[in-house]
Amino acid sequence: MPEDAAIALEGVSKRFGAARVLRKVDASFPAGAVTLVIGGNGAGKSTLLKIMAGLSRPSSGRLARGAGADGGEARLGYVGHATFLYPGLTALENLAFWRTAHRLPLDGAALLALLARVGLAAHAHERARVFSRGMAQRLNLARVLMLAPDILLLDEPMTGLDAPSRELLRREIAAARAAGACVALVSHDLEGDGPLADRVLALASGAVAYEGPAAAFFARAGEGPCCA
Amino acid sequence: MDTLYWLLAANAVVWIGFGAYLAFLAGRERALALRLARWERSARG
Amino acid sequence: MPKLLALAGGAALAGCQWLVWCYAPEEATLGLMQKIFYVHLPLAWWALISFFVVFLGSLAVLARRSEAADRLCAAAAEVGVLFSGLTLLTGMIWARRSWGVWWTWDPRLSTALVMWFIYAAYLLLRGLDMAPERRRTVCAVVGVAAFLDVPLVFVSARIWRSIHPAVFASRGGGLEPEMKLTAVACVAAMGLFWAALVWLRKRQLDLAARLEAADADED
Amino acid sequence: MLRLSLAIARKDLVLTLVRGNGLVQALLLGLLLLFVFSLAQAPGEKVGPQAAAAMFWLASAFSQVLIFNRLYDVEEANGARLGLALLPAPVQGVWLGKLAAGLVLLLLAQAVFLPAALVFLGQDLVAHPFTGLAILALVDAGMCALGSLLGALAQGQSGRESLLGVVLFPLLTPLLLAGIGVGAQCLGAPAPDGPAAWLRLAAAFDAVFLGVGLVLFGFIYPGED
Repeated sequence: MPEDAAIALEGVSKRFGAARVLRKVDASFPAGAVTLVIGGNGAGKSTLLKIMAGLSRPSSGRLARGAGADGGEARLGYVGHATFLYPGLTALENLAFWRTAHRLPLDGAALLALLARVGLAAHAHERARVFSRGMAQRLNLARVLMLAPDILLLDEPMTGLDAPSRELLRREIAAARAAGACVALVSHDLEGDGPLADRVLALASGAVAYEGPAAAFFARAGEGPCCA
Repeated sequence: MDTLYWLLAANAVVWIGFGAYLAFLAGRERALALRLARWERSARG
Repeated sequence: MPKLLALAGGAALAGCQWLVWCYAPEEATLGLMQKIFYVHLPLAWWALISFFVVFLGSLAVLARRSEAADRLCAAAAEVGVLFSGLTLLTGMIWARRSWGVWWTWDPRLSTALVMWFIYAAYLLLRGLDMAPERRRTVCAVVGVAAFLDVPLVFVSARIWRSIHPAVFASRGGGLEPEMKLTAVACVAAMGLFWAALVWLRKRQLDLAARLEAADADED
Repeated sequence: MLRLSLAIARKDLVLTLVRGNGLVQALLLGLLLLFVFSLAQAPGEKVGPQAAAAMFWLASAFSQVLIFNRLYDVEEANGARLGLALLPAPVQGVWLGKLAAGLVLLLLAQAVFLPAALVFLGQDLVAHPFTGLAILALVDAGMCALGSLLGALAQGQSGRESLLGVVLFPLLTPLLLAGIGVGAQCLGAPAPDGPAAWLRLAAAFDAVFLGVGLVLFGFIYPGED
C-alpha cells in the first residue's frame, strides 16, 4: 500500500449470490484528505464503504489499514444509512453508551458540549424516538465525532439534512481533514460536496472508472457529460 | 403368528422410510437433470 | 460409483435378511421379536454416525469456510434424521410388542427422540431463506452445539429413570456368536447403504451448487 | 470485553425495564401457561410436585425465548448491530452482556412464576432452600448461555420466536430435566438419590455451553445485512 494511505484496497471483489457488486477494485485513501466516492445507483459505493469499515468481507482481494494517530490501531468512524441509535434512550444516553462501548472515558460535560456543537443541546434529555430524520443524523454525527476517528467513512451523510445541517457537516468534515483524518465521502451532490474533495474515486457497475486528484476529474468532467 | 405380524410391520416401516427417501432423491435427480439440460441449451445457444 | 455403492448396500442388506431369518437363532427370552434388533441397532448406530459427520463437517465449515463440508453436513443430517426416525419407529413397535407400551423412558430411546428433534430443527434451519454464507455459519454453529448436547441428553435421560432395568446392556454381553455375527453383518451392510445415500445426496447438492455458480457467471 | 458486556447489559435492562414493556409479555405468557395447566387438577385434587416443577420450567423456557428475542431485537431498530461490529472489543462481549441481561430478566420473571406456581398448582415449598437456589442458578445460567447464542442466530428471520423455540428447546432438554428433577424434590417428591447427580449434570451443561457460546458467537454475530 502507498506510503501516505490510511486505507488501501487491492483487487477487492464482492458478490452477493449471483450478483457481482464490486469487480477488482484497487484504490487507496490518503490520510489528511477527503476522497469523494461517486457513481450511479448500484455502482457499489455503499458496499465499498462497508468493506472498508470491516462490516462486510470481500469475496476476494485484500484490505489494508494504516496505524492510527496514536500508533495503535486506526480508529474508525462510520456513518451509514442506519443511525445506530436506540430509540428508547435519550440523546445523551445514546452517546454515553457508544462511548463506553468504544472503551473511551466518559465525561458528561464534554458530551453536552458535543451535543451543543451539533445543535442538539436543548434535546439532550429527549429520547431518540421523537427525533426527526435530520436530528437523528446530527446525533449520529456527534456519535462519530466523539470517537475522534483516524478514518472517517461517510455514506451519503447529507440525506435528509436541511441546509444549515449540511453546512455543519461540511465544516466538521473540513475540521477532521485538518486534524489529519482520512475521509471517504459517498455523495451524489457534486456541486455541494465537490469543493470539499481532494481526490475522487468514481465507480461504474462495480469497477473503478476514475481514481485521482479532484481537480483533474472536475476539469475533465467539465468538458464532457459527467461520468458519474 | 401375532409376533410375525409385528415383525413384518417393523420391517415394512423401515423399507417404506428408505423408499420415501429414495423417491425424494430420484425427484431431486430429475429436477437437476432438467435444470442441467436447460443450462446446456442456454450455454450453447 | 455411488449408485454401485447403493446397489452393493442393497444387496448386502438383502443378504443380511437371510442371516437374520435363517442363520441367527431365536432369542430365548425375547423370542422372535428380537429380530427387529438387527435393523434397529444398525439404524441407530448410523444415525449417530451421521450426526458425528455433521459435527465434523460443521467444524470444517467454521475453520475453513468450506462449502463442500456444508453440503456434506446437509446430506448427513438428512440421512441421520431419516435413520433416527426409523430407529424410533422400529423401537416403538418393539416396545409395544415386548413391553406392551408404545413409549418408555429408556435413556437410549429418549436420546434418539431428542436427537431427532434437534436435527429436525437443524434441517428446518437449513431450509430457511437466508444469504448462503450466513446459512452456512448459522447451521455450522447449531451443528456443533447439537452434537455436544448429545452426551448430556443421554446422561440426563439416564438419571431421570435411574431405576429402569438396563434392557439393552444386559443383553449386550449375552449375545450368542451367531447373533453377534449377524448383528455385525447388519451394521456393515447398513453402513454401505448409508454411505451410498449420503454420497448420492452430496453429489446432488454439489451439482446444484455448480449450476447455481454457472448461472451467476452468466450475468 | 467485560466493560462492553456491562455497558450492554445495563443499556438492555434500561431499555427493557424502564423504557419498554419487554418483560410484560414474557410474564403474561408464563402466568397464562401456569393458569391453564392448573385446570388439569380435578376439583379437590392436587397436581403432583413433578408436574408443578415441570410447569414452572416450561413457563421459564417460554419466557426465555421472548426475552432473548427482545434483547436481540433491540439492536435491529436503527442498525445498531453494525455499530457493535465496529467496536474495538471482541464481539463475545455482546454475547456476555446479553447473557447477563437475560439472566436478570429471567430471574425477575421466575420471581413471579415461583409464587404463581405454588398458588395455582397448590404446592408447598419443602425446605431445601440451598439446593433450590443452586439448581435455579445453574439451570438459568445454562439457559441464558444457550439463549444468548441462539438468539443471535434467529435475529432477522421471519417467525423467529417459534424458530428460536424449536431450535432451543430440544437442546435445553438435559437442563430442563435437571430443573424439573430437583424442583420436584424441593416441592416434596421423594428422592432416594438426592439432587447431587442433577447438580453435576447442570454444571457440566453450563461448562460446555459457556465454552461453546464464547467460541462460536463470533461466527454468527453481528453478521452482514
